[in-house]
Amino acid sequence: MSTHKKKKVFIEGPISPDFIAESIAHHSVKTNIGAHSIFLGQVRADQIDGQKVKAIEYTTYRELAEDKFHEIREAAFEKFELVCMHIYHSLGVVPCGEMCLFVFTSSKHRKEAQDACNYIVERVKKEVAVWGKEIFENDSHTWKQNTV
Amino acid sequence: MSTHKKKKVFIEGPISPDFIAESIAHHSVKTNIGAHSIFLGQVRADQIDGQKVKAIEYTTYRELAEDKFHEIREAAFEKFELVCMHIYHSLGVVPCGEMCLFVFTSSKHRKEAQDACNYIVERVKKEVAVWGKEIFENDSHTWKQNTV
Amino acid sequence: MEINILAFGQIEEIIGKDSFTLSDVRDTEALKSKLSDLYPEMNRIPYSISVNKNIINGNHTLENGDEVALLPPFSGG
Amino acid sequence: MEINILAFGQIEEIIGKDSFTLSDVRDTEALKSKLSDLYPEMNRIPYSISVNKNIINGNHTLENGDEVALLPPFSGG
Repeated sequence: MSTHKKKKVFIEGPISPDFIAESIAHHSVKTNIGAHSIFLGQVRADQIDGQKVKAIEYTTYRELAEDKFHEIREAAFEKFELVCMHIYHSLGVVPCGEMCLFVFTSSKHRKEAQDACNYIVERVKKEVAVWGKEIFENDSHTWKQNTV
Repeated sequence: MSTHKKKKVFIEGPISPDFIAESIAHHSVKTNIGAHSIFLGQVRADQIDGQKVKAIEYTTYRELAEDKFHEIREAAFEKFELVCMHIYHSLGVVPCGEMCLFVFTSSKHRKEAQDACNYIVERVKKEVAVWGKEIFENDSHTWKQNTV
Repeated sequence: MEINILAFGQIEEIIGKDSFTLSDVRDTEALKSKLSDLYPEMNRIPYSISVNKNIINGNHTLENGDEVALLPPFSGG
Repeated sequence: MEINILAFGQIEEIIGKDSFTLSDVRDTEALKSKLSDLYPEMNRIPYSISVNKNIINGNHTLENGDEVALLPPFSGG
């Protein structure tokens, strides 16, 4: 079943809008694509117990995470009629207002791209061995919790 | 109810990846955003009766379309907890592989942005007075039909 | 009485122009039947009609100066 | 017998290092109870365990040289 190569997912620091633009531009040669669906996770300046988050620092258990990204990728190709799929996640410090997750699915018709994108985001947040440390403006921190 | 200004939706020609990147970059100051959902419609090189589509030319009944875009925008703000929403649609000729529709929703948590994005794309395709003329490589044409 | 008519997309192509005027059409049913006589090809297109930028359902009385648009199925996106 | 242990996120913080070795832990239940004695703070974190990069359910026998990771709840994205 495993027909797709493992791809590079992790990016040091924030994912830039230019990187996203380039990624989109690369798809203009694939003229069987009719619809792209993109999800971007952006670091929020949450207030927690009176402290304001200024950044999140991401760490991972890399081998476990990369295996899981690959598994999610394979499952999405199996489940949805996709032409293309890309997943990028930040490691290290991502300041508020910047991007930490970029999921990009492309298909002939819109529904497949949209459903696949939602499916991947859901699984990435739940199943991938990545941890976010929320760093406050006074340099204290707390551990990010994903709502289930 | 109508609390938001009418916004410019139509763009002459294709929507460029750089325009999309700029649009994303503008949101880094809104640090209450945690999730962006983006839909991009890309012109496909479909084969119809042995002819290959090389571009789509879009025309509109502008006043009717702009009223409808505004109505969809208001309805989406009403229905979903959004921080931001942008809709852009091309007019004129968009070559294969280039973008003709850009829907961009932002919210605190992912589900609202994703649901709103799907909702808007659905309504735009069904309800907005825009017509696509599919131009073939031999310069003949046919009229695009949206699947319902 | 004069009605201003706008034609879009495939209907503009069939009629050969994007706007024209008609007189003596008292309602949208009369307009449709007149267009069907003038342009038989229009019978195969399930178009809608707007009057003064409101899409109408059923029959609608027309008045002097009304802007009536002939709208083939939308195909944006 | 020696088990290589990796600690991540909040658990790394509690233990104060990202890797260490333990001997005389025959299975993951024994490991959990040992960690709970050494680091009582770990009792309030619902962590999972992977053995040689496979997340395990229930108890799992450990062998010399196994790589065991202590995984607090994931919070990527």
